[in-house]
Amino acid sequence: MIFSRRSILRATSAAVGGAMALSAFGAQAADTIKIGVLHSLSGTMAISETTLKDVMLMLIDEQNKKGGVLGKKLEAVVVDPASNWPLFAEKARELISKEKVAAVFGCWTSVSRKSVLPVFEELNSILFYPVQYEGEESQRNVFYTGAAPNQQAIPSVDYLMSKDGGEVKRWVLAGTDYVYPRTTNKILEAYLKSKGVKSEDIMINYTPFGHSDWQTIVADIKKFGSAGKKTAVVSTINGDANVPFYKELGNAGIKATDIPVVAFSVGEEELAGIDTKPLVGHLAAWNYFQSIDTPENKAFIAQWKAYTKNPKRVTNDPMEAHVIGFNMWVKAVEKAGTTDTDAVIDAMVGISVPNLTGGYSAMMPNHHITKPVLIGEIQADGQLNTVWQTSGTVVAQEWSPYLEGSKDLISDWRKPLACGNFNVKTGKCGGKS
Amino acid sequence: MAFASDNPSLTASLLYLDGVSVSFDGYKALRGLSLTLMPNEMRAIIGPNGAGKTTMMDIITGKTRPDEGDVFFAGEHDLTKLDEAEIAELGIGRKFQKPTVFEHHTVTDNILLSLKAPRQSLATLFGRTTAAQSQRIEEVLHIIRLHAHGDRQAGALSHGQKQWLEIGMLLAQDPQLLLVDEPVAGMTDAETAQTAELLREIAKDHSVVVVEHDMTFVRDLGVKVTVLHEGSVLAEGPLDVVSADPRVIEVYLGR
Amino acid sequence: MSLTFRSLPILAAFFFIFAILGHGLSPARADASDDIFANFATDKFSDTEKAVVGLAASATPNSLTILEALADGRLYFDASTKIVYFKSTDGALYVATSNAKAADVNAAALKKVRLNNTVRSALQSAQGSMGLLAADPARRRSAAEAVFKAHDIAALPAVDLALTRETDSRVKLAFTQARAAILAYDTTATDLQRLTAIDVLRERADQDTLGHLSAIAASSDGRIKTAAQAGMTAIQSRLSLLSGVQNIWYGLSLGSVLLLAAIGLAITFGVMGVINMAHGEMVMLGAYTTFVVQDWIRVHNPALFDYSLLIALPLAFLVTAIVGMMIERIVIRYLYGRPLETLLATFGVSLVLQQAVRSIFGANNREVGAPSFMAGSFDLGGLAITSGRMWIVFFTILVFGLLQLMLKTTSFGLRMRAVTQNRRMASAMGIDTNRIYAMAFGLGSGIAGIAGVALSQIDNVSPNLGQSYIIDSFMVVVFGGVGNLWGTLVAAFTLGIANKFLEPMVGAVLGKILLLVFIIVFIQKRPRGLFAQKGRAVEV
Amino acid sequence: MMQSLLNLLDLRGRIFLGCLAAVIIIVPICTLLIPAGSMLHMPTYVVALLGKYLCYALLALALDLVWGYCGILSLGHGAFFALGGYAMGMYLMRQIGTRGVYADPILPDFMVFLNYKVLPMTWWGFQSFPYALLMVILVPGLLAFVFGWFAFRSRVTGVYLSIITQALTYALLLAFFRNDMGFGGNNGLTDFKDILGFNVQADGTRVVLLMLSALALAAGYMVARAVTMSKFGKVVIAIRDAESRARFLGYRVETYKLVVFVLSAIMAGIAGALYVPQVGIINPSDFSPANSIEAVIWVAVGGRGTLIGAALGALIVNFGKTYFTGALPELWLFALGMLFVLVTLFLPKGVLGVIDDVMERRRISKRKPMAAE
Repeated sequence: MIFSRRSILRATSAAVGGAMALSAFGAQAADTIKIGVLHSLSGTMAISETTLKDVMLMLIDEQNKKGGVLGKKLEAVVVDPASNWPLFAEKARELISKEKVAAVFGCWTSVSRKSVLPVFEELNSILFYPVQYEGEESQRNVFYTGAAPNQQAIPSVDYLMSKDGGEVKRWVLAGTDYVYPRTTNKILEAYLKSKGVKSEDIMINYTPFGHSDWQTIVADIKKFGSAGKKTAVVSTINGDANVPFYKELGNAGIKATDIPVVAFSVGEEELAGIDTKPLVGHLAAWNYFQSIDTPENKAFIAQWKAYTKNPKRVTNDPMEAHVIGFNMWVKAVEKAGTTDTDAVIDAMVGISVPNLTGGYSAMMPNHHITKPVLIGEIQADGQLNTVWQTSGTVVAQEWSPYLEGSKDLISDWRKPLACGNFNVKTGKCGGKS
Repeated sequence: MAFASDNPSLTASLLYLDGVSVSFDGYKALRGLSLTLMPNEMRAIIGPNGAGKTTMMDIITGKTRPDEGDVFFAGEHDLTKLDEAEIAELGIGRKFQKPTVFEHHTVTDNILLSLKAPRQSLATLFGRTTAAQSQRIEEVLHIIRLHAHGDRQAGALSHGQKQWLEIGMLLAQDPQLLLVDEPVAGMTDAETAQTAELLREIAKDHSVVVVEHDMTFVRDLGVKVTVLHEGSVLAEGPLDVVSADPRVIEVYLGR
Repeated sequence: MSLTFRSLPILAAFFFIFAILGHGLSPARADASDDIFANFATDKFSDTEKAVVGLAASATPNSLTILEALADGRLYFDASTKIVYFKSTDGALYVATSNAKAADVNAAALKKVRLNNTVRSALQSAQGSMGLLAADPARRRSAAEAVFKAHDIAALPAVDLALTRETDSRVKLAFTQARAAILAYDTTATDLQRLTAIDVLRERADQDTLGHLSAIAASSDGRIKTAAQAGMTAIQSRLSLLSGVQNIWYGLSLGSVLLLAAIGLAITFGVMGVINMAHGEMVMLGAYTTFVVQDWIRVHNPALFDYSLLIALPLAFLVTAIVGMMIERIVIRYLYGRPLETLLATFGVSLVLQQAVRSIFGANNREVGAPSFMAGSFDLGGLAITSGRMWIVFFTILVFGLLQLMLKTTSFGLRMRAVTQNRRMASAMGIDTNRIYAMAFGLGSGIAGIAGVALSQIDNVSPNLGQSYIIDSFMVVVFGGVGNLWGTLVAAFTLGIANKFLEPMVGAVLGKILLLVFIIVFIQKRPRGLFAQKGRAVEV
Repeated sequence: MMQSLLNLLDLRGRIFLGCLAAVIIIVPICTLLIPAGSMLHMPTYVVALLGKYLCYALLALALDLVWGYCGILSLGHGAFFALGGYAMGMYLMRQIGTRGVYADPILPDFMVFLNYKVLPMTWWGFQSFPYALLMVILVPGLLAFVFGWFAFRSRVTGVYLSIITQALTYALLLAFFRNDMGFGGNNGLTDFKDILGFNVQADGTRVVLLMLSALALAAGYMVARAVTMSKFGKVVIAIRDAESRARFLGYRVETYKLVVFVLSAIMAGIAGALYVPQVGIINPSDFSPANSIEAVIWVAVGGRGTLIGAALGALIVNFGKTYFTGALPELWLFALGMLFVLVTLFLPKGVLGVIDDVMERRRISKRKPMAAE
């Protein structure tokens, strides 16, 4: 026997001690309702996500001033997944299992959402996802408060093809090489072709994350745009790379009146980091702008500036999505009378709350919300001014009819169907054996 | 270029250098150096700094490739085509100017790693130390007077001890030809004398090339001397003859 | 003759010109303009566009003032009374129709007249065309360019008139080309006229002309079509030749960015042997210094804005040099000779610096504007050159030159080289090696700081700024050969130009992958980089 | 043979293996047998976390083998870890079958989504577990072999080697980001259902995966220990300390380096393969150079060239990360950054080095109690 008894004993006690320490570092308090906030506060995504953490803290604060929910105070549990996708899953698990949160508001990138999805499914909790995304997903435990492609991309192309938008005939689809731009561009390509645009009038270009040298691509766009037909750029370039892109665009003298650029990932937050004077007239499509002139929005902006104690802070679309999502959750919990996950999920569908643009957004059976679509032009002060908007709200098409694989799928989480990807042709719910 | 069989001095020699030149960034370190060493010969090489002594050793051991010239070992192996490990396997051992031992290994392990034994990774991975090897290690440790320090880390040895350990490693390697670069640098007079004795002992059944500045030491060795200057041979012969040569006095020994 | 709606504003602008020429500067009739102004007050883009067209045609003396106000967002209307006002640049409110100071205005009811791109286009061409006879030659030239782009037949008389009066040869050429563009499209012109026009266009040979010719070729036949196509081929071959030169320029520009980012590292890493992972954060600090300077200028002295970068340069150098020296004194000086330990410690430092900046300035991007001399672009013999990038290229070369000069000629440079070559010897010669090391590290960091000032012009100013340059910088230094500043220079430009030639062929991502693989393979061939020092000194 | 293996272990090694054995025995009991609510129950959250730590520990161990013993500072070991992870992830993706959202029996969801018509050749065979396991070993091993073959033969050393390993992982990062590569682009591989028929989310599967990770770590340690204690290991250390001396003694330095490098890469690959089913996602960010540098830091924190120290460092740093990202979400980078600085400045031999020093001092003071003044 090589192991001495003493060494085994010592080893065992060390291991048990370690395990105990791990399981013990979460104590629970039962008199509050905990809400998880899962946004990166460091790493590459901190640029976008930190603001959303602040919004959640403000909303929870505000709700507590109104007396909380179900007579209990809300308590925010903030963690930092550090733009690290496996860490997102780990932190989600920590929030749900250890902190026992009632719901989580969080994620920005598609990959972070994909990373936490199995966790929410396994542990049966609720995630509110506030960012515009590629669609092609509907999960029972997730409520998508951002836009699906048809709530952002397709209307903006429609606008550019209209007389007001300049009757664009030639298209550059430029994006960062990841799922959201790939899918959006696939949908747009199919859509444009269905509108009679020829292949040679569509140029598709992908760049890596954080691409910072745009000289060649901007020159290519300029070249593509000087073929005698009105040209526009549809940009699905991801946050970080936008600043150098727009700086290059401005410096190269491409004006919005020559080749307008419509972006789906550029909002007030991103523009706050750029000198927008050379960019006046370029477009962005969202479901909310800070410049929207409604009493709800004015109140929200005032509240936000007061909360952050910074009169220069801007608001943006994903923030509104969190406002809507949070209010929906409060309403659903009050309707269900409990924070129990299943009851809240059942209560969510059909809930309707005012959005900040003067209408109502409703949670649909596909766990996406109805939204108005707004097209705005960049102003010299970094704001976006609405130049066009849908007359009412648009229902999200989580499964795009323009994609081969998903055109027969629908999602309806109400009983008895209760399926996120029901194939109307085969009559089967995918993903279930 | 001479063919091995045509040249009698080549076939008889253990080490044969002919017209070797090499330059670094335009600086000519060796210019047409020629040198022949017979089996079991000991040779001392002297010369001022920058004469090309270390570069010559680099070329013999495969560390540096010559720009031109022939380098043959035992009349048949073209050393310019082989790398360090192959040359070492042929039987050429080298001691550096600065004592280079494996500082994190014990003295014994340093010798163990140098012993003549298969060098392939598989052999070392699964091979074990035999009794014969252990005995040989003991012998070498005695020769280099480090038998009391076998379990010490080599890094903890004194400078002189490291020099000796390195010579011991050469002994354990048991090469046909030893290249020894300034073996007595930094040694006391007593140590120097002991080292000379040791080298003479080794030279009985090995060929040795010694590079050294210490003239007393060279005199102690009592062997043929080659004087290098600016990358080629300036003079060759017994020390007394060489040290009387005015050119040697001019460039090296001083007036 | 068919007139598209879009050509209206230009046409109107020429009526305006003729009105001025014909009547001298007689007082305008106010009657027609009431309807025009009413169009501004409907809050519909199509009406606003009509108003712009109408205004340009109406020859109201303050048309230009009002169009300018509209372009700057200083034009308002009262939603209930439909009265249109404009604000002068000093903020006073005037009634647009009468040009009189406005009184009793209900400020709350005032709405800004909104613009969209269609209106903006109309506005630009109206404003532009009005400039055909402007006093400023640059203005006339841009007006001619506007006509060239729009090639509207209605503009022909005005262009002809302007051409006869023109004295500036460059503007004259622009008018000639504008005229040619109009005639080349004009199906009513004679074949000879059109062919001559096509020849003029062919001479111009740029991307816009290619667009015109392809449109002409598509819409005509016979000789015209052949001539247009021949012109296209000629221009295309010229352009493809140019694109090679253009790629070299892009490569130089990218290379200078790489060099700027890497040059400080070449000192701290290449010369001192410190694997400084916090180098990128020094670049970031430099960029943030620029932000702080600009922010201060914006609030306190906006007139200085064009000098903001000049002010930021020494400050950024100081700030980062001091931070660098602090890091050296507190951390790195204990780690000399252990390069891998410096990697770990400076990685920790970089995390701390990133988070510090995030805590102080927030996680978002910060706005750093371009001074006017760095904004925009110009054309150099067919090459499109953006001013900002050009200045960065010059600046990089200047920084490199000054650094070389300093290292070669000053006593600090001499001592620094001595210390880095042989510390003990230098110390024995009486050089205070500790001080030299601290200063050298400060120098490397300071150069990273001024690199940050330049990079703030083309990239995000965010806590992550440094991260995006650190890997590339290491590649450049290693590729060039550690310890050799010239190697760094050659490596940066080689990689920059290679990248820009690969990018159009295989795309940006694959291009970068290929370059990385190239570096890996290259290091196999030359294990000590491009400009390795040979000989035994290296081996010791 | 058994005897000789155990002879390799010093006291510290026995404690280390004892701890791992304890994990293997206690975790299943605490998780599966003891009911929830009991003081001794271990929630799956902790199981998942422990499993992840152990995989990192194995990666650290692999890294220590090349860095601590052979002096090769690889700033790209994350690449081998990620490749092993991808190989396992591809197996797991193929297991989803018709349960994917598009219910395609062959193509994974992201391929349907991007209009792939047929399965790319790189994916062939991954439906078979043995094949996937083979790839877990073969792909990182082969890459390490090819890379090492050229790099070591060309005598690329020191920072040059470090930087090109970084270039390697950076190039792979960019390549795997590309959707055209057919590995899921930025989203990577996720939404796994089961492994060998067991649901990856089930508690039982998690516990087994954790036990396997602990076993792999123990086995990795034994192998690394056996290698470093053999004459081969002595040669490797000799190469680290005086490469040219080893060459002049006739050792083929490049072969030795290559063997260690490939072995280490395979260990890293296995760590990655165990990591993926426990974490539930593999994506290109695992190739990012910062991840590899972090792994180097684990080794430094624990103590370079000690094997156990490397594993310990991975556990300490990652536990700290888990704790601080929750407890101090806005300040944890300060804590982590300072930790790295302080460790390099004050614990150059790492945590294990400190323990050694303390023990040494105590032994000396015990031996000579009179020596104290």
